[in-house]
Amino acid sequence: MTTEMVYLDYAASTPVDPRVLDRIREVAESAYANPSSTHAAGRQTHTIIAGAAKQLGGLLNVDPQTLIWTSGATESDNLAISGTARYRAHRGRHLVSMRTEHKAVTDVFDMLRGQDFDVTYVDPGPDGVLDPADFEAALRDDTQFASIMYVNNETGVIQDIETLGAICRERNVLFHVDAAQAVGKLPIDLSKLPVDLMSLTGHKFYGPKGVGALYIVDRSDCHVEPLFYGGGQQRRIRPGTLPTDLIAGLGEAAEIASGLIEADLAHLRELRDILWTGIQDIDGIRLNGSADGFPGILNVSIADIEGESLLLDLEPICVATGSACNSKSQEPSYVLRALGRTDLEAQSAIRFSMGRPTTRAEVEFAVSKYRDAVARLRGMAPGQAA
Amino acid sequence: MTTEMVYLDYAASTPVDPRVLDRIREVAESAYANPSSTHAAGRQTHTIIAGAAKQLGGLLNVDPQTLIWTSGATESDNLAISGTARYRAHRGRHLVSMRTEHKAVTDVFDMLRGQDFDVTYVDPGPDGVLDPADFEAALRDDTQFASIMYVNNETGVIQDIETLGAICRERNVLFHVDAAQAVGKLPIDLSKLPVDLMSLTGHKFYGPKGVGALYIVDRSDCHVEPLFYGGGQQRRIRPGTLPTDLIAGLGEAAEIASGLIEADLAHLRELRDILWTGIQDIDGIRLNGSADGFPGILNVSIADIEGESLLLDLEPICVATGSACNSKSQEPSYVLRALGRTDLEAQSAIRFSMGRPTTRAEVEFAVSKYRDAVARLRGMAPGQAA
Amino acid sequence: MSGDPYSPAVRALFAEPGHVGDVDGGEWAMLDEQGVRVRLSAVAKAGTIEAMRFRAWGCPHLIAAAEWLCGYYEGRPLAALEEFPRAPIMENLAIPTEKTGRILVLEDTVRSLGQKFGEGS
Amino acid sequence: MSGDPYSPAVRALFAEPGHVGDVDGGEWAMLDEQGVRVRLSAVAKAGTIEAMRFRAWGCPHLIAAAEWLCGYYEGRPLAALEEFPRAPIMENLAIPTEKTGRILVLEDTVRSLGQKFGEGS
Ligand SMILES: Cc1ncc(COP(=O)(O)O)c(C=O)c1O
Ligand SMILES: Cc1ncc(COP(=O)(O)O)c(C=O)c1O
Repeated sequence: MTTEMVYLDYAASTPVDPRVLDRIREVAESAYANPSSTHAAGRQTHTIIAGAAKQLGGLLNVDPQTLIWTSGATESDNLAISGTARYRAHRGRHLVSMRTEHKAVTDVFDMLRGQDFDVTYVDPGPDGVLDPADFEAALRDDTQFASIMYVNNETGVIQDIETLGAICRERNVLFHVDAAQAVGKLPIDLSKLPVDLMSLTGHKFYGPKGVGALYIVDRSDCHVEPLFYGGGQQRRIRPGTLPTDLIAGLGEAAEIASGLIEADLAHLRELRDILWTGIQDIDGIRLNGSADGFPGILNVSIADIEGESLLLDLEPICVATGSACNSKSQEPSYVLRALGRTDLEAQSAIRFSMGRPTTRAEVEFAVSKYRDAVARLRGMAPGQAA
Repeated sequence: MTTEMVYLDYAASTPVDPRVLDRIREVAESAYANPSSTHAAGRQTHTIIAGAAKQLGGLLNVDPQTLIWTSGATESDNLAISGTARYRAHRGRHLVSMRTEHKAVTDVFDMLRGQDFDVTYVDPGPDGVLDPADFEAALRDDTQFASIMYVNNETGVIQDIETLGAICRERNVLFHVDAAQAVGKLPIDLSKLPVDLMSLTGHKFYGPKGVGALYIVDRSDCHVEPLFYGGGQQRRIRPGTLPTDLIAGLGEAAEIASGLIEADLAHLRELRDILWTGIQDIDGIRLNGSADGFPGILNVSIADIEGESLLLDLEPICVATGSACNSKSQEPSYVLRALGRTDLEAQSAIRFSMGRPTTRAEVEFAVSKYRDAVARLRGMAPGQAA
Repeated sequence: MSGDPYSPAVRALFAEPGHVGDVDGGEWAMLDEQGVRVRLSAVAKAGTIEAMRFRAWGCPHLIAAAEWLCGYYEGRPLAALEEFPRAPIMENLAIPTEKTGRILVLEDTVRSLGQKFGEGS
Repeated sequence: MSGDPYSPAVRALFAEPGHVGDVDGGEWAMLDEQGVRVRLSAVAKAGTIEAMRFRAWGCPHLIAAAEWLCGYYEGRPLAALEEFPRAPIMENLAIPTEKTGRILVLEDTVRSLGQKFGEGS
């Protein structure tokens, strides 16, 4: 990227930590054998993968054996949701999720709807937070599975996973959490959290792209049907030659994150304060989400501003409108619509997302660019038609 | 790996070309944005991916738009086979494949059998080559899809893809080819070959692990149902954040291979000759496969030798018994069984597989180790029980 | 396949539009349709457009097109307002086809402005 | 979780077995079962096993166990052949449980050898 670019789109993807890049290269150069092979070279790669599982298990405080490697959170979400729904179809065909989930969750549920599953999407409040009472009210006797995300990718809103999970345990409902935006960023202790399946992806916390994991609790009633077949790798749950170097990189990123979560959070809180303090007095501005969400994300709408022009005027700052995964479509964000925003409000939304490398100067620059852009565009607009 | 190790397991996985590693690192460091983002950083990653598609398209002589990125050949095979079978179920429920396919193919067909598809597995001859007449005889009026591999991963046997594909075109049967062991190693011109879908994976031709592709011919009757859902990436056929760096690495590997295929083949032919000449006079030795297969693979069985002890005695040479993807099971290779080998013959099989970096000295060392091991183990064995 | 949704022309016109504002003592027209809002105003002397200004609320393509249009019409006869230079705009600015609707709003605004001059004369 | 299916003991015994062969003038027993083949032979003097040799066709665990066994029995009384040291073998060589069947073949061969000595004496 050119030097003037200011990257404030860490929720879409993070740069890879240089230590992770070093580890990937080291492993790629020295341990390229297939980890399924029994010869010495294969055993070596096998050991590296076991070590990475230990690192990731350490971050989440779980037995490394409960982790299945995937290509990312999209695959993990699909494996968890359609894999469990199909495996447990005999227990009931009702599933529960939330309107503001990522497409990698809602699109799977929509597909299952076409296969005679019954899906209830609960709505969060206007601040994006799901009320556990609303969640509980959606559960039925034939509910077999629920999926609620940890940190929302557009707004940073944090759901009360502990309470929601406890409700599920009581009702014998399997509980999946899409933690793509939470792992490595918030402290997560899976030995205590009542969560049965959890999705994560490397590229959201300074690890490699193209690798993720699914945690599956070690309990006989929790099992998933595979998404694909072949070879015997990973207990047949997810076959295919394991990418040793990427897995080692993901392990490294997990280990680095383990030691930095509190410091990262403090850093992000400071940056978010600078950002929000710098723009909150602008006429017509509105925070999307709750004030105590994940501090790496600040999403704001603004009255009387057209989003696409705002985005272009903010260059060379790289930010998102709506979800990055969805940003090619011109549709207003369905997540913000679910929070009660109008099309116009949703369309003007900018998601600033900050990360470990973000500096105060970058955020201050973003503040001044945002103020300037709003002023310029408003100055250009005609009055309302009579 | 320790310096004494001699790696002759290139069919299981190859080391990554240093130029590919450089490219991956360069891209990971400079273009980490999400390629779905519309901002400048996202557009830059998007451009890199388009460039890699062009490189891979160049290797196969196809429009880059026909390539879908996946996590590897296992996923590509699944996407091609179950994706097509489900999409075209209305055209007929009969599918054809071969007994000696990789598990990433046969396990998908076996799964489809459980979903009311009818699968015929044709058998090759004792040299592993499928007779096109046998293939044609297996096709029925309700056959909608067939899948035949290019180069067999255990024996190196090459199928006559052109003839088989032409038969499929005539009969309006979609034709998928698992080319995991062929791409980057044999000249392939998809603008001429009558192939509708082709699977490939980076780590078999000096590219990265964890990334592969599926070629889907641009014709209205050829379409696949996705394996998973979410986001709008890759025309919804395969969603998930694209791993820009891995894709760039795969593109680089394709470009490097484009210029080296003939030289690589000549090199491998020389090595295979040294190997086969060096051991073919051993009492009871038998070639598994055909003499004119892919020269990077030589698979031999030997009478009166127990395979596991042979493998250990060959250390520090890293070779495979049966398929690497299957090598944790003690089952005799189903591929060799399909070629008519007895359990004992299959169990003694060693697959030597050589690659671009393999030297004559390594192969000569393998010859002497193999001869010594056979002599020592035979010397240890008791006579037949009376 | 650079992926950049904006042509260099759109970027330049959007970044530094020289024709934002209103003219004094001429005619103006405004439309609010298809999620965009455009106001054009112009003064003419002896049947020639002397100055044209715009105000716009909309995407960069619309703003760039409005800016381009003002420069295009200045110095042309009023009669030119009856012929909207759609093809030159679409081509010179490389407007993607999905944005055609917004350019049509601009066209309607120009026509409306032309009518105002017609009525006034 | 090193993934190495062979303990250091198995590797060492398999690589350099000192007891391969046959003894002259003693007793021998051979079994061909479960896909392995073992032949044990031994000479005894005054009720003590003086030398024991093996021949084997099978996996490294079997070969290593046979080698270990010969060393174990040399110097022990013939009566020891009635008590197969299964636990020490499984532990010292870290034999995986799925290979137990092959070790049992070895056990049967030892028992058969003991009977030969019993018949002979
Ligand atoms: C909450 C959430 N879930 C799932 C995903 C999908 O992750 P990936 O692109 O790694 O498959 C993302 C990011 O894209 C996300 O933010
Ligand atoms: C012929 C063949 N098909 C498919 C595969 C699966 O490839 P991957 O492990 O990259 O998913 C392999 C190798 O493992 C193979 O040799």
